Amino acid sequence: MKSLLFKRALQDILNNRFLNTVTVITIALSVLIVSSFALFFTNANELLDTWKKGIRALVYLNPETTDANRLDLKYNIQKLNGVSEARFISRKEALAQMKVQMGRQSSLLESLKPNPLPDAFEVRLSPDSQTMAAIEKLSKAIELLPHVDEVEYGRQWIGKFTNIINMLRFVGYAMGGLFLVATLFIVANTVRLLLYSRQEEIAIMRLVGTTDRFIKMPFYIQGVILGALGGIIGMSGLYFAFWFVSEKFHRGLSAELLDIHFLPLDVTAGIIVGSMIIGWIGCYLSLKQFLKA
Amino acid sequence: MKSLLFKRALQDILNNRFLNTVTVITIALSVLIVSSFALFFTNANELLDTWKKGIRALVYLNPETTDANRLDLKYNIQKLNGVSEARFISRKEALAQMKVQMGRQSSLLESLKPNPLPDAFEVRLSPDSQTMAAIEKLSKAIELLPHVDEVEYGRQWIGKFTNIINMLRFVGYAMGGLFLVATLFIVANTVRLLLYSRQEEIAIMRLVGTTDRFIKMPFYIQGVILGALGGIIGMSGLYFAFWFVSEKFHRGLSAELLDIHFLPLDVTAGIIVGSMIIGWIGCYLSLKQFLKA
Amino acid sequence: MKCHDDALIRLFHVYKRYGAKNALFDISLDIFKNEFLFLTGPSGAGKSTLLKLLYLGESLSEGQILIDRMNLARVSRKRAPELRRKLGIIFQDYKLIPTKTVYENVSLVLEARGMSHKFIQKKVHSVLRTVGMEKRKKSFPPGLSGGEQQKVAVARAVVGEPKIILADEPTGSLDADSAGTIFDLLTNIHARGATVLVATHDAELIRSAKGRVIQLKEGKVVAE
Amino acid sequence: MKCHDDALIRLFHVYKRYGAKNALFDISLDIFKNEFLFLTGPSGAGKSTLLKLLYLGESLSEGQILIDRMNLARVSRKRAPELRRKLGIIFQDYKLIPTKTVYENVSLVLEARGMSHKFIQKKVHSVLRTVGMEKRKKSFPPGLSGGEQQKVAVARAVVGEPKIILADEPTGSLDADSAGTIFDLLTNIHARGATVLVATHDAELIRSAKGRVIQLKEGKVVAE
Ligand SMILES: Nc1ncnc2c1ncn2[C@@H]1O[C@H](COP(=O)(O)OP(=O)(O)OP(=O)(O)O)[C@@H](O)[C@H]1O
Ligand SMILES: Nc1ncnc2c1ncn2[C@@H]1O[C@H](COP(=O)(O)OP(=O)(O)OP(=O)(O)O)[C@@H](O)[C@H]1O
Ligand SMILES: [Mg+2]
Ligand SMILES: [Mg+2]
Repeated sequence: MKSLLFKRALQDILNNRFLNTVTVITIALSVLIVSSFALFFTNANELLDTWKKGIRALVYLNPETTDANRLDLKYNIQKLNGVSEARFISRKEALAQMKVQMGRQSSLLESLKPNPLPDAFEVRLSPDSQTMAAIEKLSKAIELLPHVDEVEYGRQWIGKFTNIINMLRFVGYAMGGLFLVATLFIVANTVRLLLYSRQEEIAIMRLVGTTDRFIKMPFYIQGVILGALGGIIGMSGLYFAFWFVSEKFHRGLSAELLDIHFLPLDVTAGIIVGSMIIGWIGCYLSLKQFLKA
Repeated sequence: MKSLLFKRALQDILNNRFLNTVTVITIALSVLIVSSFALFFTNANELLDTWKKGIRALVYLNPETTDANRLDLKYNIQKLNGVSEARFISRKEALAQMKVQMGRQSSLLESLKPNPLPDAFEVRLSPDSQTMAAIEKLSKAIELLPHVDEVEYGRQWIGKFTNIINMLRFVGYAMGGLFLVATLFIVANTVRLLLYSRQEEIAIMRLVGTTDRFIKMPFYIQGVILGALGGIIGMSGLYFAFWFVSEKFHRGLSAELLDIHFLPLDVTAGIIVGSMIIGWIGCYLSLKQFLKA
Repeated sequence: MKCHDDALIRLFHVYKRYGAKNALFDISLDIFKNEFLFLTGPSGAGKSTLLKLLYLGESLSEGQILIDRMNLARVSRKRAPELRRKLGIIFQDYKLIPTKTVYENVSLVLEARGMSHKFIQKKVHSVLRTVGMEKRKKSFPPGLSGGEQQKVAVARAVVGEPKIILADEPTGSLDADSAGTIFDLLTNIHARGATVLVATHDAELIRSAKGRVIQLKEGKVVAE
Repeated sequence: MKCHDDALIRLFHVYKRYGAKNALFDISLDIFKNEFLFLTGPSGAGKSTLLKLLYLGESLSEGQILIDRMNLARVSRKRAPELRRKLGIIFQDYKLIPTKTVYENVSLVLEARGMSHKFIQKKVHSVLRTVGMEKRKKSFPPGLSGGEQQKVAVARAVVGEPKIILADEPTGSLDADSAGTIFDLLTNIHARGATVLVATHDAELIRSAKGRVIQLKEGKVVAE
């Protein structure tokens, strides 16, 4: 019985080859749109994360701080909400870093014999606190701790940068959501249009006494098959495009700076399953409409 | 005759309300996908351009350079291919800039009485030469000029950065192209499916002796009307979404840093006209298929 | 004597309106088990409409219809398949599925009842042979002549051995010989216990057969 | 005496094959101007197929057909509309457009010929009145009875006052009265100079009318 249903569904697809091809192409293209955007967005998000990790506060210590005080302070800072890490940077390390940063002009630091820099903690924020407001609040809290001289965090720059990143991310989610909803509609609509051409057939089947279940099953199977085909073709297309782009840029990109990945296997599988579900939903909506009367 | 055709087309749309609504929604969503990506991409491109403007080379001058030499040198640099601007930065200005950049740590520059920095030119590149290869070649050329001590341009960083930007741009064009082609197909396919439900009607009309032209015209008009409706609805949706996003982020963004715009009016109009053309093409393809026999 | 309780199909004051038009007007009728009933009348009299009401192809506007103790005015639409399986319907416009072969069109009825593959095959072939369409079992309906389509429609109606046959103009597209074959088939089924209701305006057909004749005109019963 | 040059429609050794099946086999036939010709034969004899060849609904497999000096075996498909405007066709399955009203179905033929709006209105109403369907002009075909649909199909075929009428079973769904009306209409058009070709298996219709009768069987002419 099961295999008969499956056979009926496949036969049906073959009998309506043209329309089914058109439908599979539409589904594949929709999957391609959504998944290519998802691919872009996950990779871009990683990039943004890397950049955002650069947001930090420097906590300059009082020159009189003892080693014991320093450990206390580190403990106290790390206890604060929103802090992910507090790394000690000795004044020696700070000067060395600065020299590296200054490049050619570093020669002018050579002459400084008594190192004028203070010891410091570099405080990094936990991912969910990388906002202007959080860093401000945190700085205030740290400033109140003993042995802290000053807290520096590039107020303006961070504000703008996090705002841009947040906006990019918001726009990304918004566009992703939009694309998803749009293609869901498109696929469901396409399946509806497809079934529209079968309306007469459905009406006749009902008139000769078949149950709705008997009518629906092959269509559902077809919807799921079409969804699966569309999903697989779409994801294959994406993989091919991804492969092409990453080949093209392979030479120029150092692995650490921007390491692009394809969508993980579970997401890929999820998209294909999703596409099958949409095929099913498209059938469901059409059939509901036709079988209402 | 013209108005009769138009009336026939409108009547037809009303007679097939459900399918036409489905089609218009599909077109609108497709337009929304393409245009929202275009909107994102043009704005992101502007942002990338702003960042890319930061690519520059510093040309350090020989301490013995006279004012006259300096003018000569400036002239020579600006003559070079790919240079958009060469700005003189005196050693005094350089030190001041450095202090600003160093923030809190600038105090350690206070003590430097004889300013150890050299005079320099900041050389910016014209937009089409912002590649690693161009800046390398240019630096070599500038190094050969008289009175030049050294040219610095953050070799590594620029290489990676331009590569990323180029990749982002390439991916953007690729995705835009993909979305465009995909939605063209989707819209054309949807119109084909729509007309599929009219196949019988077309066959009958042909049998009673109507010319193909007489059959086609109302469909073309319908295709264009559906395309126009879809385009207008899609662009309105985009405008609404844009308005929502930019309202939401208005406070946080300083105008200079990231000035987001809607698509220009001519592009908007172009997209709507494009959508009408696709409606027409969808009809063309379907009708060609039906009228072949 | 037949009493009311023997009636397989009962219509009480049935009305069917399309907008302002009365397609059926106050029809009361009892059809008994194993009856052979003709429904006749000019074009537009309401013959097809009456049949449509019986198979729930349309819902009635007023009145009651009982078929085999099922009250069609009250029954939920969900039970339509249950009702329709008791019926074999020959539609005036055949209603064959154009994308399925002759064989598939006929076998569909049995498949939907969950019959075994083997039984279906045997039964469908035998019915197609009876109507003279066995050779065309792999054809699609658009590739058949009008009469051939009608034969297939008859085959589909009788293949499930229904208790009730509703035949709307079952020989309209057939020459005298073929019509005779089809009519013999209906008579045969009647002899095996089925109730047969034939809507037709073929006076000759009615004359040659014995059976009750109901004459409709403009939605009313004008003669019995 | 009629000579060959008078023939409006000429068939020379026409074959039509569907796969291995010969739907028409070596048909030669001259149909003269203003003739009233019956095509008869059992179901599947090839009557509809012959008409289909004449209106380019199918292309012939072998042989030649000349209609009004147009050679159908050679003519490009693009000229089909030109040919079909000379014809008024009543299809066996009516072929009405289900999404257009009765009025629109009929007026379509005239609109396609670029007639004036006013003329169309007058003409369509008068034809619908003749076939008795004027009151139903705003109905859609699925809301009509079988006979009513056939009347509309007849109206559409004659509204353009064609030189040649091809009628495939034009009274198959009609009661005797309506059939008489339709047949009178065809006779009338014939009297006004048209050539009429009627495919039917209604022996009575043929008997009551005078005209040449061609009898087909299994694709061959068996009697004339
Ligand atoms: N869906 C509908 N909408 C409006 N009117 C309808 C509808 N169906 C049928 N009618 C009208 O109801 C009347 C009866 O139709 P019905 O089909 O029952 O006639 P009939 O007796 O079967 O005629 P025929 O012999 O021509 O088939 C006709 O006038 C028809 O136009
Ligand atoms: N498209 C087709 N493909 C295959 N066979 C066909 C096709 N059209 C017609 N035939 C076959 O050709 C033969 C003649 O068909 P035709 O429709 O001409 O018969 P007819 O004389 O009109 O019969 P009826 O009186 O039943 O309408 C039939 O056996 C039919 O099955
Ligand atoms: Mg009827
Ligand atoms: Mg025929």
